[in-house]
Amino acid sequence: MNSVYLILLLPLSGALLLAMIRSPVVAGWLNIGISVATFLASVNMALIVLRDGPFLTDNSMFYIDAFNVYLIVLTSFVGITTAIFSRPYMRYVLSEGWVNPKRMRLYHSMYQIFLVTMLLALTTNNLGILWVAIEGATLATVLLVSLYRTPESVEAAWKYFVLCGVGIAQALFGTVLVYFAADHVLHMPEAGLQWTVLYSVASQLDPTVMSIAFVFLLVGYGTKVGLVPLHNWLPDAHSEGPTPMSAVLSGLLLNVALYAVVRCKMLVDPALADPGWGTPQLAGYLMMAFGLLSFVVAGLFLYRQQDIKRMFSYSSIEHMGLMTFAFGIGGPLATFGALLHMTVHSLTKSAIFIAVGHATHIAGTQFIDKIRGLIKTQPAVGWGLLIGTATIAGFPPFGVFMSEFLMLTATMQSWPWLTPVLLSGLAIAFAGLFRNIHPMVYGAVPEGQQPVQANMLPVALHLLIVLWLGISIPSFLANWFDQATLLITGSHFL
Amino acid sequence: MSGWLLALIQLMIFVLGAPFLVIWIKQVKCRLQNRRAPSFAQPYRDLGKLFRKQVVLAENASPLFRMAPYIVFAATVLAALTVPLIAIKLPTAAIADMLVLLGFLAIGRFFMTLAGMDVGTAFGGMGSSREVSLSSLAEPALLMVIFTLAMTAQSTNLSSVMQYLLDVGVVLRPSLLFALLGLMLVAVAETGRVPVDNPATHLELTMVHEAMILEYSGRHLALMEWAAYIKLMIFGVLIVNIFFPWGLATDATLPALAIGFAAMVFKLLVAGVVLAVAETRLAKMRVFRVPEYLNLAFLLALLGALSHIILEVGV
Amino acid sequence: MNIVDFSLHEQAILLFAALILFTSFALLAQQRMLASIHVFAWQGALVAGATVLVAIVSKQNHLYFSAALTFGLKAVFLPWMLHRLVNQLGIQHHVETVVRPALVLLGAAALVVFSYYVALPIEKLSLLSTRNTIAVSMAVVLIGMLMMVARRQAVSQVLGFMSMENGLFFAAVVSTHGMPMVVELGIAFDVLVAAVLFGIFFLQIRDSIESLDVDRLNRLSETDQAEQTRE
Amino acid sequence: MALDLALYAVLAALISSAVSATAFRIPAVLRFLAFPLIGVSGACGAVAGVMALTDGSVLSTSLPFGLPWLEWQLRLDVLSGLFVTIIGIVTFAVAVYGPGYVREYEHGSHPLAQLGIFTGLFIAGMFLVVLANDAFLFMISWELMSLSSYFLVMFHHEQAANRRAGFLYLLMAHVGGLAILLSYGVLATFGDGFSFEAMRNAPLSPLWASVAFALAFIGFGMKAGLVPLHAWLPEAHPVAPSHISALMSGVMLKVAIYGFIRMTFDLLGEIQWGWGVVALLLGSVSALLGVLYAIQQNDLKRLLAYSSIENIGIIFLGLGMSMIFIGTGLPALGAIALVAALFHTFNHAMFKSLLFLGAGNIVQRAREQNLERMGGLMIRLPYTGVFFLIGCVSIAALPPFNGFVSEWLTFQAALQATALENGVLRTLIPFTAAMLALTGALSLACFVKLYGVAFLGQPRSRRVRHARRTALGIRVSQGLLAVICLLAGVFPNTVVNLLNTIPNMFIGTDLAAATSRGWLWLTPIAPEVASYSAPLVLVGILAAWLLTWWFIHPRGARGVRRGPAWDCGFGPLGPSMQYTSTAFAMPIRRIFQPVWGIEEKIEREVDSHGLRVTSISHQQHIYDRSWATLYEPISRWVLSAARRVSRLQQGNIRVYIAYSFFTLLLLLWVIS
Repeated sequence: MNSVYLILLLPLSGALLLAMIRSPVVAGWLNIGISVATFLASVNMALIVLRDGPFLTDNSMFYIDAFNVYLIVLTSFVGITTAIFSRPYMRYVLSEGWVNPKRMRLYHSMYQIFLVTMLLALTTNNLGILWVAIEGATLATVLLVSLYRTPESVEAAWKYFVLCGVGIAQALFGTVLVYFAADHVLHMPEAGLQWTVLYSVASQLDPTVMSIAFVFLLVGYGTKVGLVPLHNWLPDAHSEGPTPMSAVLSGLLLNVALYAVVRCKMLVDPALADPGWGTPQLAGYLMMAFGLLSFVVAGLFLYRQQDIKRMFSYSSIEHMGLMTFAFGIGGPLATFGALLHMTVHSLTKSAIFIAVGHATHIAGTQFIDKIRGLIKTQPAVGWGLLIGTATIAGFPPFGVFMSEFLMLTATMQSWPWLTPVLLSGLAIAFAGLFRNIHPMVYGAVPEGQQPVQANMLPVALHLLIVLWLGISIPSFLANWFDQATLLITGSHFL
Repeated sequence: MSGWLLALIQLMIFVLGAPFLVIWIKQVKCRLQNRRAPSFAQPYRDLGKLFRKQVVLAENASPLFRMAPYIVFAATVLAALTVPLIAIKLPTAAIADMLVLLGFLAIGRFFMTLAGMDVGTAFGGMGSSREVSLSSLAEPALLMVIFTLAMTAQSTNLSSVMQYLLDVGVVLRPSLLFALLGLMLVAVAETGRVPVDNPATHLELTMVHEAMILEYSGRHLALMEWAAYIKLMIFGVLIVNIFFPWGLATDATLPALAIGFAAMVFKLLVAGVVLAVAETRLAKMRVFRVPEYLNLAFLLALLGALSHIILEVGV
Repeated sequence: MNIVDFSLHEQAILLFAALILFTSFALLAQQRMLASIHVFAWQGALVAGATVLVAIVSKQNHLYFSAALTFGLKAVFLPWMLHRLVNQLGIQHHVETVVRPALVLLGAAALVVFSYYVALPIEKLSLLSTRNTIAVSMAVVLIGMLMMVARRQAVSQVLGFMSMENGLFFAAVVSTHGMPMVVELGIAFDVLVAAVLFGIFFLQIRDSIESLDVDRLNRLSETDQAEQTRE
Repeated sequence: MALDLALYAVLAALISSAVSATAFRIPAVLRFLAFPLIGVSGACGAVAGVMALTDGSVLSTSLPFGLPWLEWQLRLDVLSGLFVTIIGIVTFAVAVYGPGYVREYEHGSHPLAQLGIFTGLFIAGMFLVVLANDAFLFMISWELMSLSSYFLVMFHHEQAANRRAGFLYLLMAHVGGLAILLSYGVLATFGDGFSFEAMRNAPLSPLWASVAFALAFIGFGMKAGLVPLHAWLPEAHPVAPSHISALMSGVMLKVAIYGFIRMTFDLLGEIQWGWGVVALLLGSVSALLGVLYAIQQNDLKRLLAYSSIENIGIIFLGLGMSMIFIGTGLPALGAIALVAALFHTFNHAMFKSLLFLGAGNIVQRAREQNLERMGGLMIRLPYTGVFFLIGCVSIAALPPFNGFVSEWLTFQAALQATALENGVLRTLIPFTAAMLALTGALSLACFVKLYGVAFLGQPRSRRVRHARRTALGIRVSQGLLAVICLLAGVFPNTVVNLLNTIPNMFIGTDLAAATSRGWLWLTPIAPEVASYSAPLVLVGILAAWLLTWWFIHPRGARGVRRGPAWDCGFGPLGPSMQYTSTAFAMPIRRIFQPVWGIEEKIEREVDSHGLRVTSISHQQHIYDRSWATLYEPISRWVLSAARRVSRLQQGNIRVYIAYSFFTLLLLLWVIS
């Protein structure tokens, strides 16, 4: 049981420690070390879950089931790789004088705090704590977005802060309403927000309140997921913050927010199933609408981007939209695909952002028109970026293709007339990505562009895993996905 | 066995008779134009002389240039081999049906045009270019004619087509009328006669066939010319024997063959007269008027095919 | 049914609700910086008061604690901090001109009606009063957002944001007698940190654009003219 | 056994791509390890395919990869067998050709490893596509094929034009892939399951079947290069290294054909003749336009690429006819058309690869890809000259080579149109046959031009004049393909016998009659209806040739005398006096005027008195009309949509809050 606490305490103490340490070099290494420790802890816990199934801590504070366990492992894993990347990268940033050692300390400790909040949000059994954790993630990252103190970064941070604050406040109101609904079913105030309890009584909750609550929750957490039209903070924050931050934001934060939305949906669906209520699918419909809108609009946004990180943040929105859509469809196939997509997307996207970080380092700018001939300058980076983009664009044999394949088929089965929209969306997004990536990686090298000291291990690692998932899903993972599918949709898939 | 022998005899007639057909046409033309005609032996004399003369090759002529005449001649002879001349039952016709016949002619054209480009003179290139351009229109027309026949006779085998037409006797088929007209137009184009081309001229703006063989001399030239004669005769025979199959020997008995031979000679002479008259009446047209002419031919042939489908076998 | 049929404390709660709603209207209308900070302080105090009332009625002791927390945070700390910042930034006498104030107020009124209409179907599982308080708190939340839309001043945006939080607290307290303790603590902590961060950002924004007018934070734009300016 | 061999072929290709990774350090690895492995793969494939074709049994297995509930299903039946054979043969030829070809890159700046890795993946992908027995594996290997070939196209990515070509290629490949995916989606929905077995038994309503067909037609047609979805093909094929162009043009397009046949004849079940009409029309249009565009090209490889479009058109024409016949209940005739199409598929793979390999050799030896600067290569590259000639003869459909047989069969099938009930169809098919005839004649013109300009006459540039030395492997590979062209042409019965198993599997009938009269005679319908004896034709030609030579050729004296060209007595000849490629195609350009978009610019410079023309410059650019009509509008639309969307992100935070605000209100209003 204490494995959970280990997962949370390790990075927390690490954060405090890092806040003390003055030397950026040591901090960089320590950052990696702590992340590794966290990862080991999470793997240990995953093994426990694998051995004797989901469990609830004695004080019923934390609950680990198939749905969040693999997300926890994923989170801590991406934590490591990004830390590995951020060590040389932040040293470069420091040498460029964009930050001073003091802010480096802030960066490192906030990095760990962020991981804590992510893990807390995933592990907790309490909707309130979930809210607190996600708000905490905002607070932890908002200072990092403005780390460089450029006007743009300050502006981006402010927008990030205010928009997410507003959104998250709505989520809190939703939570209050859920609590209110629960209060009338089970008269035990302390347990009123415990997910396990709520899930057990979900079918008795009042549909009206729950539907209102879900609207607030969806708009609230949806802001964090980056659903159009609540997405505006996302590209700004991604493009202006330090690149490792963008990597974890895209790779982890969005996932966790989506996780929250899905958990809420799991509560709302049984409640709305009540015969007195007209549209039992309400939650699904809302999510589908949001998802589809985000998917298409974000795809179109890709075309006119001038900042490479901005572009990839839009691609994140697009994929988040796709997953939201799939979760909205419900149904085992779609859910399975969406769960898989959460994994592969966060792996691929963080890998891409790492490669992008190196690319911007090589070119000394984030402007797409200024980045040229990467493959000739530094083949590793160029190929990393190219393969990563191909992966995220959904080319087999990478895992993204598999998940998109599943989701498309699911759509084909339940909403055939929506598939053309999805497909054209995919095509548009694909063209948008490549017309920008192409000139960056290929072509002749502009003068004065030098290779840099880059560590492509994380990228290779991520892409290899994604490739592996694309060629065959290991059975235990498939089982977890299946369990999660069972939890979410109430029916097995395999 | 007798069949193969017969085939060889027919081939001989083809090869030896072709120059005669040419000179016959020339004679008639001269009569019509009140000119003194060369003697009937003239083409044979020309060929013989050419065969005796030494060959002069351009320095940069490639091996292909020397092979071409033989290939062209061989292909044309094979084509002739598959055309029933005096008797229908022709084993060689089974080897190669009408489509293959076209194929043979195409081989000849292919290598002749290549040879035309080989030395690298402007004339040769021009001739080849025009030849392929025009034939690319003529060939489909010819093919449509063949289609019409094949669909009528339910066979692409030349001798069975003739057999069929002979058996059914006189039937007024619009399709065959169109086909005949089309075939005549195409034949004129393919054999390079007025108004499409003029074998008697060496004016660079007008010549097509002559331009291609401009660089040839001696036996090579002889073979090319001879092949051209044979080609002319093939088309003549096709026209007369398909559309007027009467007199063709259906069995290999001597009298039948004799009749067949006589009929063939007669028909060819008539055809020659018709051609001569036409050539005298018409003037050579500009090269870029020719496509319109060929489109007409194609149109007729297509009409033939369609009218067959619509009017004759309509369900 | 009618207000006279309500028990006393329900009437009191409704009174509080009305007052809180009034304060957020006042916040929306108030254009002078210091004054609006004071209004906000009052709102916080009212929420705390409501909490105490509920605590008395429902005899849940942890509510006293959370009432204290709310009071300390919303009625004392935040106003004080904003006060200090405003002085520091030298905008205490800043008067913000809202575009079409009448229209905005009308909109706010409409929001009240709207949130009443939304909360209407909830009656079957709670007392009328609770339902109405939910409607009121939803209105407060929405008005807070409206304020953030209407105001160009960073400080007033923060006020709007915090008044949303007040609405949330009020809802939590009156409809469900307060959230579990852990959650309350967590939320309070977040609010605290948020407040501090807001302070930091005021300074950063001021450093970067020499003002707190959020309309001038528009470098990150993707419209055509923005691109022209960039090139 | 056969299936195992095929899998070994895949394995060998993968290994070769793996070992090529080391070429970063030692470039020679490619020559001495990677290409031999590819050769092994090709040989295995060819053997496996022939085995599958001969014993006609259906082998299937599954590999422990893929979806958790569906392993990779593989299956080798006669159809796959044919295509495995094609891929195998060409791959083998390429493997023989490769070492000599890449040697020069070893000193160049291009990373050979990239070439090797993706060549291996490309080949493995193609093999897997034809072996796949479930939609998932099919899509994976399909896209693997596209992606790796894209990286190969981008091998010379310095020129912007090549980058553009690569992008276009990848984009269209992806779009096509999505269409295919969707059509499989339809099948999987009704047959619930991605395995082809499930799809075969899918109870499809005719409407949905047509939907699936349309999607598949778009997807596979895009890959195969059907007009108007062909835009990527003439851009991408010439750009790749030549042995890759050979693989792409010779094999990859065939893989698309395979997908189409598998989808239409196998998975979709009941064939509707309406589909046949679509395929027939688009096929004939592609054939005609393809050759018309080909004949106007001056870039050697571009010309070949367009001619690929033409041949694909012919193949689809045959398939369409077969679908019409089958759909109207005449399976026997359908079988003829199908066999004709398959035969042509095989032939095109052979001679197009042969031509591309030859073109590669020319480009490498003469450093010249523009026909206008070539000439006289026949003497300089004799081997390539001969083999290329054979390629031209075959593709121009002259007897007794293979190209002729397939076109002959197609015509024979078309001639049976009178058997159709439906009058419209009966008139339609002769029409398309006429177009096919036109195409044939034009392709003859096209290849006369190609060969005449490139190989005959005098060299038009210095580099071409000094072209020499062809590596052994390059000669051998071309020779191999040339021999296959000849054999397939001279012994069509063997090929037809092998192909017969395919219609047998799909529609239960075949051309038993075709070869009933022994190896000498090919009689598709009946001896008296139509017969063709390729061996005798060959013998006849040789005999006639030799006899003539024997009669004509003078004994002893009077050989030939070499002298300057006569040229009607004009002055000495210069290379610039020859007919150029543009000039050669001019009459056709005038005849078929409006087909091309032509920009022509003629500049005359006259001397000071304005009397004498001192110089004339003539520029002409032929562009593909499909751009202006189809592609540019689409891209314009997308871009304008993107511009409109970007207003969303206009920078003011209050507006953003307003979005969130109104979204909330809207949703609240919606739910209550």
